[in-house]
Amino acid sequence: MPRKTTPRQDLTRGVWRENPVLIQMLGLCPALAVTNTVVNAIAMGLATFFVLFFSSLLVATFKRLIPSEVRISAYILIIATFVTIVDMTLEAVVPEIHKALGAFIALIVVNCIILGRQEAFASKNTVPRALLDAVGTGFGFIIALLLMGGIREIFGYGSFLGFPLFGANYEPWIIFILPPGGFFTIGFILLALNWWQRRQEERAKAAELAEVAVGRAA
Amino acid sequence: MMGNLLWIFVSAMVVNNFTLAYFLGLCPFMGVSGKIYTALRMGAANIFVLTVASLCAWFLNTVILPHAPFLRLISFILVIASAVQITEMVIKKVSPALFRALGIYLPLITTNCAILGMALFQTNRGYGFLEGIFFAWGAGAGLTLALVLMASIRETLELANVPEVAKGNAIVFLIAGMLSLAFMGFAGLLSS
Amino acid sequence: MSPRKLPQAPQKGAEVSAWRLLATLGGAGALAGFLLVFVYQVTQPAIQAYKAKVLRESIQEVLKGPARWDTLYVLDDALTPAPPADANLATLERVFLGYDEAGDPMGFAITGAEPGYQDIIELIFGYDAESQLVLGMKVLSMKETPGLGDKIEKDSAFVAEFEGVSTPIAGVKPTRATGAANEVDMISGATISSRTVIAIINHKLERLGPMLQRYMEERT
Amino acid sequence: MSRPRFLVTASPHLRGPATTPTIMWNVVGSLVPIILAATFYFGIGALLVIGSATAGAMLTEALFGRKGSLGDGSAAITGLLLGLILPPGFPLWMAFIGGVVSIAFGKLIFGGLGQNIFNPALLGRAFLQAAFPVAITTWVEPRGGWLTLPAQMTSVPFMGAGDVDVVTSATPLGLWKFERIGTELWNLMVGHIGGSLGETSGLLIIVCGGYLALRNFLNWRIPISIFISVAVLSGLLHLIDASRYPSPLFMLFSGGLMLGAWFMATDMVTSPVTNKGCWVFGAGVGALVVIIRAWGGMPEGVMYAILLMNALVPYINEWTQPKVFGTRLTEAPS
Amino acid sequence: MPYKRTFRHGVHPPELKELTEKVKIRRLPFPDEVVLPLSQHTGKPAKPLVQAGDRVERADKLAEADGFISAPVHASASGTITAIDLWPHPDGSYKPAIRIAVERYSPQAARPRIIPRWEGLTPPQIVQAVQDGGVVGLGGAAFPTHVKLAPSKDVSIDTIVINGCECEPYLTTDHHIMAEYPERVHLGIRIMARALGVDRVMIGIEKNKPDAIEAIRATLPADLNVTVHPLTVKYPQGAEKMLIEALLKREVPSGKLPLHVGVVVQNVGSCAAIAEIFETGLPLIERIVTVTGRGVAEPANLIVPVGTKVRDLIDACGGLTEDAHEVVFGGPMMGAPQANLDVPVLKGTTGVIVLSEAETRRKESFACIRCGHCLDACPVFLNPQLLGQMALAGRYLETEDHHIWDCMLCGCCSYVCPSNIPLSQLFQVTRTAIRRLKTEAAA
Repeated sequence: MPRKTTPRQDLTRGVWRENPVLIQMLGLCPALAVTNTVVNAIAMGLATFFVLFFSSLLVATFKRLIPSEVRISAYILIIATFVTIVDMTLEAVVPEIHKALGAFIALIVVNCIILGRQEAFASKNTVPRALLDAVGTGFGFIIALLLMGGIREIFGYGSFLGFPLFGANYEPWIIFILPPGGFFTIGFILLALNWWQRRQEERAKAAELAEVAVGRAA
Repeated sequence: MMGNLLWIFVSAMVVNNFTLAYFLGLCPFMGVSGKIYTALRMGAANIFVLTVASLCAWFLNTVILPHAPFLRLISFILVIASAVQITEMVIKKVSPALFRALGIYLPLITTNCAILGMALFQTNRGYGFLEGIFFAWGAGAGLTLALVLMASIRETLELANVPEVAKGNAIVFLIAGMLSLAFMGFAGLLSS
Repeated sequence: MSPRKLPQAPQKGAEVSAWRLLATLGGAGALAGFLLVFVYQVTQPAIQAYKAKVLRESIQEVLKGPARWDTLYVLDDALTPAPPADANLATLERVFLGYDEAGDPMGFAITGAEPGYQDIIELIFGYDAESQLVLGMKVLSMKETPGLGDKIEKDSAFVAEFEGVSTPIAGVKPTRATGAANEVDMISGATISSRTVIAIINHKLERLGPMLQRYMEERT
Repeated sequence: MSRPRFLVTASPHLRGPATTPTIMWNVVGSLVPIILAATFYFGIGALLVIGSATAGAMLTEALFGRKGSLGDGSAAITGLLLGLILPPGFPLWMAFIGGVVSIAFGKLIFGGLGQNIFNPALLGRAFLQAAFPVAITTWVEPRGGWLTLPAQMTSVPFMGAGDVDVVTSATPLGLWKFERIGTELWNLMVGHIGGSLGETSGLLIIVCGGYLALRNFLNWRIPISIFISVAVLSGLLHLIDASRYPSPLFMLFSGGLMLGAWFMATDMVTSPVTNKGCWVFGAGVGALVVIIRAWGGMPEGVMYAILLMNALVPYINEWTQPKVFGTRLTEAPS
Repeated sequence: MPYKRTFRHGVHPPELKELTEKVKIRRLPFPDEVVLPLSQHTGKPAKPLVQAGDRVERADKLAEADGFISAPVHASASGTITAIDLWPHPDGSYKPAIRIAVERYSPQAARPRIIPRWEGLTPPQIVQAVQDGGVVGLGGAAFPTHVKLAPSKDVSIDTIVINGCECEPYLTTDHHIMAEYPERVHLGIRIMARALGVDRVMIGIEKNKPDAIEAIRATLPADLNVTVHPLTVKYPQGAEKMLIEALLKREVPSGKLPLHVGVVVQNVGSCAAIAEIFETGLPLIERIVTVTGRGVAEPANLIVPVGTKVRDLIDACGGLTEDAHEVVFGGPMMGAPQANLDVPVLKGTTGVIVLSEAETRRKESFACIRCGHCLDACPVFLNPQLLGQMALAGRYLETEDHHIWDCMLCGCCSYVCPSNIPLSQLFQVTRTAIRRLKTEAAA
């Protein structure tokens, strides 16, 4: 059974608290492979967003028509169609970015985020809620990619969105735009998240203790 | 020719390792790399599916797709998935032991980005039949290598006192980065 | 939309007829096919135009602005402008012969690819079969180390070295250059990448050189 | 009772003489002659590079390591070794970053001393190699006096040197790989060559490493099996095509092989625990060195060879578990 | 000899035997009280036959063996039993013990008894006599000796190995038995050979006891096939399995006993004790103990009645020095530390070592640096490094797959560990934990 959530939660859930990449560890392949510049990250994020949005729309609309025996095949068919559309559109409109992203656009098909949202949410919820969820998850994905792309471009090129930040003499840390840098960056982000989360927990604990102490004193 | 095939194999295996340089097949890499035993099996299943996928992709590329390139993605996905399904059934009949060893991994792998990625790269590079097979084997060997290395490291780390903040996925990613760094040593292998 | 009216998950147990399964997938497939063909039709011209533009620009660059060019196909160790109808054009190796305003041939533009430091380096170069000089070189795609190997594309000094260098090319360290006509200074720290560029050109010419020469001779 | 309390501890009540700090500080001590040699060949700049790498390593250990872990000397070793495998004239801030990365991600992230998988110094070097490929492959020719510092060495942190005109030299391996120019063996042995700070004098390294081996502070099987493996493999290649593959002696004494074999591969934490495993490990390192040097993109491969074998160590340990007494073949009673 | 007589691995701790090496055995005066725990041997404790208030003569049987793997306990001095209650035991616990207030000015003579002529006894009779004499392994393990002399019918014994290695540092007990009473050792051998029906006897002695080797060689009986084998000085040369490997190149299978490779191993002290039964008719009521260490004023080799308190031993050796810090029963490698000077000397107590503060100063413990020294030291070829890490991680049951039960707790790994990880202690803890986990699982 779907959880009882408000539409607001549907929208915001995927953005941070259940961020598909950073928390759920889904869609790692594009998150690491094409985030060496912010532009690539945004392009990939938008492409995925598009596919997720329309797939959710279709799946939620036709959910009653799709028998459960063939639902996965049907989802994949729908997703693959939109991915191909995105692929061709990007190639026609922004060929440079298409070249940079390469086969990874086509690989959106197997991005677990999209299939996962169809299976877990869109196929069980109304169209508007499915769309809210898709928007939230899609934004979460874009945010994660931006975070990765931002860190990697700032260190690796000394620029953001192509604008140099530190002057011409900056010594770029090329490792950040190489594959190891991808792994390191997400590792750093997870380290930071862990650290932050533990600090929150400790604070909550301290607050609770303080409350108890006050209660006793009273 | 042989030199070329060797380069394709070595390049896919170590120089441009699917997992450590292309980030393909990360889900099993993160998920199934806890134990050496499972990692080995997962790797073997990967090699198998990659070979099937390479054959399918080659077949589709030569027979159907020149006429309808826009169907590439859809047909790749569907045909590879069905081919794996069929071979799975055949294996089940022919060798139940092999099925038990690899069976549970096959459905997991079919929709893995490494498989589709391999098929797409093979297409983009215009590999022929043999080249495709060698590419698939190289990719599979590379995936297995990465999986197995990761698994043995993780087994060792179970006895180490990794700091709390690094536990879980963070340390796995950092180690993957270190492996990726070490694999950079293979850069330029066998080139000119 | 009231939250009470929760949609039902697809019912289990009730046997769904095979026809319905097929119809569903067939319907989805038809819809997908329709969408795809439509988008394909819309985008294809732009994609083709871009590809042609890239090719045109690179030929322009390596042949120093030819007025027009012919596409020649390599077939049975010879160049031919018109391969037989049953040949698969997509798989045939091509070279381009550029002409100047006056209609005189300026040289061939030839593409080649070989593994470099990280991955395959693909480039196009201009070549004058008569003088056996390289006219220019342009890297089409590569994944070499940023800041080091990617100088083969981005370092204009290195690219300029290929203008008018005689073949076969020899790569040398700048400190050991002797000034010979076939010398190209390699990028320090990116020896493998530089070497691959040189190797691609040399290997291509080793094989195609005689054909090109023969073609030019036969033409006159 | 004359003494009310006696110490009660578990047996054994005697302990061997070697302690971890003894081992570590002995390694540090044995590195001193090599550091002095580097200073002799490359000037005061060598000391500065090694010093800033060590400072980065020790500072990180002091800040984030367990309390008192600075005293075990392992951070000092990492820093010194990292410094020794950097090129002379390497920007100091980069060397410092390398030290930080070595300790933070080479060691502390795994839980500190004894837990890491990869040799921290080599990991730091590999990081620097990937991050600053140009700076780390610039082998500055020591010129001017003993006290002169190359300009890019003192560049502002996070900034490149700009267009500083440096006279670069080539390493023997680079000369061979890219130009097929050999180097005289004697020069290789005494260290009269270009290269990283600590890779100069092969003979000196053998002496310093040999001292540690004699005191059982390193497992001699590792360097020996590396030498055997490199000599055999490169010897075979040399026999096949002497114009393409250099002689085994050249292979042994060039680049970081000596330093790597004696001081990096033998890092106790990241090498196998079993003696059989050490043989396998060394042979693997040797084979990878030859493969990378002969067919790889880089002239030198010792660092990557060791790192790759480090990754295999958990496996090697598992394969080469000692066979427990009483499970081997037993002679039947007559 | 081309074959180097030793085993593989092991360690070379400082021998430290010079303190008592040259000191002749002397007899300790009877103390005021002796305490005889009922459990002085491996196996079931003995059952007391006496009550508080009873008067006993020296060598009277106080408690009888409870089953086959058990040994009786005899009075080591004449006097009055004051109590049978709990008393500090050298293993650290309190165990039932018979306390005798020793009579002053008593002649301490045993009751007259018939001394059996061993030549006329059948092997089972010899075994019975040995059990009645309360003889246990005097090398430390205190395994009832007669059990070894009566192997089951399905194994065939072809060699008796006499253990004169005394590989533990400091101890010189066996050394002096061999050097001062070689004939007695030979008589013991003769009796055992008869009991077992075996004619090949090999005596293994570490090379650092040349006078013992000389004495034993000089008295070799001509009619027996007894050979003396000087062995490389290495710890734990005196461990049964290691000794068999060194002498016979046979390997005792994992989880099996020397019997299974056709060998019976006896300590030289046990040989002498057996001989004494048939020489004087006295059971095992006194033994030779090395009291030594930097914490003792005048280290000595003493003949002491079993049950003498450590305090009396130390007093007889001039008392403790200023920096005495740790009292250990047995050798420093495997011995048990004592918190209390009232613990009695048992039949299996080979020595009392008082270590000085400098020797025992615990060094700081560091993380394992995987140096592998412990693997090189372990005489049974375990991987103490891995076992230690597993134990520290609390993964006790997994250690069974890595042969934790083959560990002899010889302490070699702890000795060499540069990081001072208490490996053998960890293994002891692990075994206890495994036993507990298994009992819990069974319950």
